[in-house]
Amino acid sequence: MDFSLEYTEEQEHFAGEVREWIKENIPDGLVNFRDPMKKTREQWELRREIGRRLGKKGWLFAGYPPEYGGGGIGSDKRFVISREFEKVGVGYPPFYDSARLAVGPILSLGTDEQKQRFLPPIFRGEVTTWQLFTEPEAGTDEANQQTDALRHDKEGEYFIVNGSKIFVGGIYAPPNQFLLLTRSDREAARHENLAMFLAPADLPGITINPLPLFVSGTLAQVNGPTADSSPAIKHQVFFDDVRIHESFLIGGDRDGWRVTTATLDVEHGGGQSAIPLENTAVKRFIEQCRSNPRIQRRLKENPQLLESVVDIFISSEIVRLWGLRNAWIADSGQRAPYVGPQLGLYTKIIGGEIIESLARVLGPYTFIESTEWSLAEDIFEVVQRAGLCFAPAGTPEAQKIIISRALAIGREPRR
Amino acid sequence: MDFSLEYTEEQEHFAGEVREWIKENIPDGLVNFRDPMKKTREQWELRREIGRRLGKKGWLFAGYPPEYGGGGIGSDKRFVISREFEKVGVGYPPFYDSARLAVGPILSLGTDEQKQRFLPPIFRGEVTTWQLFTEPEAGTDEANQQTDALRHDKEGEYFIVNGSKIFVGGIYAPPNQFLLLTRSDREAARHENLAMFLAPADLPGITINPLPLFVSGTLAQVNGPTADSSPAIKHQVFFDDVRIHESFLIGGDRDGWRVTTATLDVEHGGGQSAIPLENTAVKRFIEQCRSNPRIQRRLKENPQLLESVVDIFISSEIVRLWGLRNAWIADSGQRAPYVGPQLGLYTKIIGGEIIESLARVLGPYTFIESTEWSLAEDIFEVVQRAGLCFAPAGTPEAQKIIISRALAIGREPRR
Amino acid sequence: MKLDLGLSENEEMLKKTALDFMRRDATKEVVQNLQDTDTGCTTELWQKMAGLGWAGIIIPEEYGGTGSTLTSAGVLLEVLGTGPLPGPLFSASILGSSIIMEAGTEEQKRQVLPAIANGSQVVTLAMTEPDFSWEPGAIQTKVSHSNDGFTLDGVKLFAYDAGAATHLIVAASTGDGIGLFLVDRKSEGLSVTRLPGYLAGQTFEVKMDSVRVPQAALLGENANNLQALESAITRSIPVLCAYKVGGCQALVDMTILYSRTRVQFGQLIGRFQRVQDMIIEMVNQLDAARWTTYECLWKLDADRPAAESVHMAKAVTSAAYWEASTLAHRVFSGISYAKDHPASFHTRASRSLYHYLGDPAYHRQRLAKLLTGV
Amino acid sequence: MKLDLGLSENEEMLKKTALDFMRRDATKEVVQNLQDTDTGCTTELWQKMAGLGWAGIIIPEEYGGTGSTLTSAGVLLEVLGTGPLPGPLFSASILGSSIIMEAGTEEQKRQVLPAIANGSQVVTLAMTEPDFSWEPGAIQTKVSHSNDGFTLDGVKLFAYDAGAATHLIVAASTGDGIGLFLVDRKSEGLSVTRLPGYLAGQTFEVKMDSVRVPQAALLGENANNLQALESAITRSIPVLCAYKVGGCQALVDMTILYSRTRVQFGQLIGRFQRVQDMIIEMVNQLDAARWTTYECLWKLDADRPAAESVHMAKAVTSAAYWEASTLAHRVFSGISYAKDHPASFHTRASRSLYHYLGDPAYHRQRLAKLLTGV
Repeated sequence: MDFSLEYTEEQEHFAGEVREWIKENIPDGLVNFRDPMKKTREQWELRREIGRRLGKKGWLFAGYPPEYGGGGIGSDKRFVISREFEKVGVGYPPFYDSARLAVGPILSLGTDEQKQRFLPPIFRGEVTTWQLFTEPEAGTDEANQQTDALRHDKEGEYFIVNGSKIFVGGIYAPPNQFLLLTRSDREAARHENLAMFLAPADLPGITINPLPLFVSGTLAQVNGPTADSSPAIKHQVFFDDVRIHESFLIGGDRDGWRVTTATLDVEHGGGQSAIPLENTAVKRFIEQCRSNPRIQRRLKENPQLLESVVDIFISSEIVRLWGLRNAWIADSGQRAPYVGPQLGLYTKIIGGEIIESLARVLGPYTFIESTEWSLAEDIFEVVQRAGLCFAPAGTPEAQKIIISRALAIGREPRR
Repeated sequence: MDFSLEYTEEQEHFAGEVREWIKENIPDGLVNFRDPMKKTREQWELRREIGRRLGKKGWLFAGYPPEYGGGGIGSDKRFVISREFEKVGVGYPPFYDSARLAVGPILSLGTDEQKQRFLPPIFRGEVTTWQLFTEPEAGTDEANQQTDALRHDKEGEYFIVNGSKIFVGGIYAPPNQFLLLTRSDREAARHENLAMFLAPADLPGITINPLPLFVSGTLAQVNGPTADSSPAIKHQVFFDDVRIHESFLIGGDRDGWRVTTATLDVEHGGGQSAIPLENTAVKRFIEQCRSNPRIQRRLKENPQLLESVVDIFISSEIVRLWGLRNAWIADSGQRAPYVGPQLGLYTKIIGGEIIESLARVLGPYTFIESTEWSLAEDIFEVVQRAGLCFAPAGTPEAQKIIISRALAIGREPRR
Repeated sequence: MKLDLGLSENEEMLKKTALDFMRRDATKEVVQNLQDTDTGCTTELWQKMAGLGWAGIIIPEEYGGTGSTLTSAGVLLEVLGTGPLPGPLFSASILGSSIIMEAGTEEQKRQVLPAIANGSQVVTLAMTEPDFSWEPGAIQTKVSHSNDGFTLDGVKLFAYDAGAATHLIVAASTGDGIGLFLVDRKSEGLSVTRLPGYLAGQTFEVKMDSVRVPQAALLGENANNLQALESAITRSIPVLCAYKVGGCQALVDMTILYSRTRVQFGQLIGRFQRVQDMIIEMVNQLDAARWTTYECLWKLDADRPAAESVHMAKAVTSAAYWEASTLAHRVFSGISYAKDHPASFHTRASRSLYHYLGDPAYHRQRLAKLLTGV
Repeated sequence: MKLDLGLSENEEMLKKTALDFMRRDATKEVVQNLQDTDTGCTTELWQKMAGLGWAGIIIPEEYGGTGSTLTSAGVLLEVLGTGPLPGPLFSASILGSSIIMEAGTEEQKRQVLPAIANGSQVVTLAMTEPDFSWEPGAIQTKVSHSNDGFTLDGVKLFAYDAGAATHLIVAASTGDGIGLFLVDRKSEGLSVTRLPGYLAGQTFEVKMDSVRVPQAALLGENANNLQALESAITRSIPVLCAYKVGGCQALVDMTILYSRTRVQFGQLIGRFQRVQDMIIEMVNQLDAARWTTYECLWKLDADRPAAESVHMAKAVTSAAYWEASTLAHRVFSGISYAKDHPASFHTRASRSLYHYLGDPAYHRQRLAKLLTGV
């Protein structure tokens, strides 16, 4: 066995190249955005620009087929890219929200024409994509879509879309396109009545309204330096007789659930291997336990609090180790479908517990954001924004359903 | 509000009477059997004798109708009896295993003749009764009985019983009678195919075999000084063409589920009010934390262990307070059907956690039973025998089903 | 035995009045609008509450209050907690008035308590400092004696409800011990700033830069009033706990209701065992909070030893309110993260109040000391 | 990067051999019969294991062992843990031989290690005393020097597997520090008694009443071998953890299998969310135990700093094995409380081994110290 993530000689060589590129391409003022709410529009645009440069370099979708603009780069080098970006505090990937989710289905179910049309702009970082799955009546029960996309009576190559989607997008609207799940048949059986589109976001009849949340994200976001995907402002999108041409349909009229499953597999943690980055917030917290005189005094006065420090450390270590395991399983071509959702579930549950442990150790500072009085800013942000919102990327309950199936609890295992 | 359990003047007067009776009737060598495995046959017989004396006095089934030999005594005085017996370390009630479970159904569904025949021997402490509900295929799914009691083709007043029951009885066999749940109709619908008997245990065709367990009881047993009902030896009972006369049938041929529900209501904690006694094991443990030099040294060396001490204290306090609440609810004639199983469930779950906390604080002594080296003997017994066996009196899962119904989670509340 | 866990007739009446008040005057919209304000209350609401006698609920009748028991105060605060209705009622009328009662001279009581009771003065405590300890021994705010009074210098942090206060009780180190000073909020050199933070609610920084107060500002007759302060905090804690009990109850109620209407996968979500288990756990948290709180109130009202009870109640209710709100979010999921969902008000309250008058870590340590001597 | 979490070819082979051994020689009935014995093993089984080279698995080839890595030892012990097969293999061949390797002179190594490797000597540690501390500093057993050797007096408690031992390594206070003495089990004045207790497994009391041992019994060249003892314990801990990982794995396997066959309420119990959640939690415990253990083994084999890892692995696996067995009982319910149900073997093992080489409380305290300095 070897648990080491140290670079090989070849990786070390490539790392130099990446560092060089970063120096030349990443401007100041872009690093260490742990809290996406704090990003100005200007900074956000700057990051889009970096995304385009990364895309051009082939490092944005580094592992994907070069014929469509992907990098075609192996996992060894992809790891180096991630790690080097982490070192300077710039998240990588995902850069563009839900685009990653759309790629798998397009590759496996899209037509050649669609691949040529959709993939290069995504891979080159030119477009932003929002995932439009969730509806008021379709939360964990993702198949229960009420947004209709019905073929036009006369112009059969058009679908007419009516309905609304909720909890979508990031802080800055509008995006360029939607990955849109709809019901294409009101009569057909469950799972056989859905259609998926990758459609422009600016079609007539589309309205995008902001939806402020009081909290955002999960602890998962702490595993990397940025988290564009779970900001505290989401959006609601309304469709009012929106015409979508069938050339934006991924797969067939009734293939929506197959496409969804493929994207959810990515979203729930079963997707392309990604070596986990360090949990910077926990690392900073443990550092502060050792060095911040206020915390030191508190720990000495009440050693019972050490139990919470140990709890936090151990759970983040388990997250790290399972991340390594998952990466190794994916890279070595093994099949263990429970490990992705297991890590996702654990990260969420443990995330909530870590926040409570932090609140014990840090006292009322936990909830105060003040330049004068607060402890390390990134810890504050973790506590504020993380650990409460369990919904994104699948509720714990949805993940448990997947894990139970994958472990074949109460059913014959698939051979 | 008044949370006090102190005696009123009237109670204090009655307590003197009880103490007097105890002095005259309880011989030495009978007190403080926390571990039923340690009771000799002779001691067990002695306790039966006390049971008969109590029965004669009307204190064994103190709250039940005097016309059948019950005490007809109000809850104020019943509490005094319990408390005084607790003070000398003799459990009270139940004295005779499952007899208590049989009483409710007999009172509500039995014929006058049955009441006259069955109740006085029970109330007078003359008979021991075992509950025969559980079968290999009928655990939590209590309705899934496979033991058949079919009416004899020709002698229609007899049932022929075939099948087996498991996890029944106490350490010493045989008992006098069985409260026996059977399937009286192989074709009828679920819940309408059962029959309940209160039948002699010595009928031809009955075989009783011991079934040794490696552990017993739940933390519930810690709430009183004795626990006859959850010893580490249970029994399996086989029925081979056993003839039971219909005069032993409680209710009708198809009333078994109604009868079962009535008994389970008692067993799962919804029955007659009982003011909770003190949790002697936890009390002794906290005392030892303060006074035992070995534990004191351990706590000083590792103050993180104090978290476990506090956990144990708080959970036992919650058990005590809910016990008070339940008694008050029952005594004041209110209806809150979730509180019985809630306390039952919590006691079990918390019981397991208390054992683990004890193991942390007491170190390896937790599992050692040795006159020379062990800590307080009663703590050892708690750890050894309790906290693991969740099944008796309803699994946690069965209790959750009842609680969910009682709280009307996901269903319209009963008006 | 005397066991009786029901409310008295007076308490039932108070509860009914409070429930009516919540229904009419403190609707969801009202509570929502108060979320990010400095006072947590409006003048109109405050006057209504004072008019109902609530601002003086535990103040003896001779000082203009209604002279009710702590249990009554708990019953009232429990109902307000269902909102959760923010505002300084607890901080001023329970904690503030308790400190005056425990620490003040007869003259000070006659001056201040009626003003608290009629709502014209709002007196809150500023005790903890950047070292965030609820041990009064940790106080570093300095006092110097001047000819006609005192001068205060220092910083108080996490001063709850100071934004609504007309006066602050400042704990300061006098040299002889901990003195308590009743300071006009408008005093020169005194600044009160709301601490930013998504969940912080009504907690404030109080800066004192040579704040001069008259001789009469010192509560009581000597410069050490630590014991009085501790006693007032002890008596106030279970009333704050009752507010959290109300929060837990509201969360349980709204969640069970949701379990009966929300459909996913073709059935009511309350039929799923996972959802049931979350709600059962919420109910357990609620009932643990409720009964530790009310036994504690009873002990204090009945003059029984209550130290263990007080620590336990605060530790249990703080954790219970936190857990219950987290679990509610898991049942509601998506919609409850919207800023205007009532569950989110409770989540913010549960986090904000977690540390007020000592967090579970503090009270568990004190409890451990009482239990083991270590 | 070098990340590779698979087994090497040798390790795979060892695992296969061990699985075959378990299937043929350590069946459920064998494990059951060993439950309440003094040795936890039979001569026949022991000789078979020694014949497979397991008794000398980490002993260098020059001393008659197979010179495998700690990871290999972990792979082997994990398989034995699935039984769980009791017996002194860990105590003698991992911990015992590690102490000899760390503390012994070259001559002692030449004498003792080959005997451990071929199974003829079973050498276990007797360290903890009635004060039940795994801090070697707590040792009070006394040594006095006599002309031709030493005399030992004292009591050891919780000496694991002493009942199967031919020799004990006794830690005693020499005045210069902690000395380690290799004592023949048959020495006069030495008594070994199994400690009674329903779940206690193979733990013993060792009483020494003027036990005389020769000069050569002192391991190493000086009278303080504390560091060597600590180093041997540190290196052995993750191998013991692997045994618990095997236990967790067996519990998970048998429980999932049961979820596919047991029917209640007309459906497989594995379809109930409550049962699923218990099994998911068991799998989480297993995987937490597995990966903390194997990373720790890798660190030790690769000579990397491993102190935090060792404490974490022992704390995590002890708790995980405990939890997994408790949860298994909840899924199986009734039948698993029968004395002959395999889940009950694991429950007893998880409780018995909970404190061996330090319980979670001890290791969590040490870990906290490393993390915070407090």
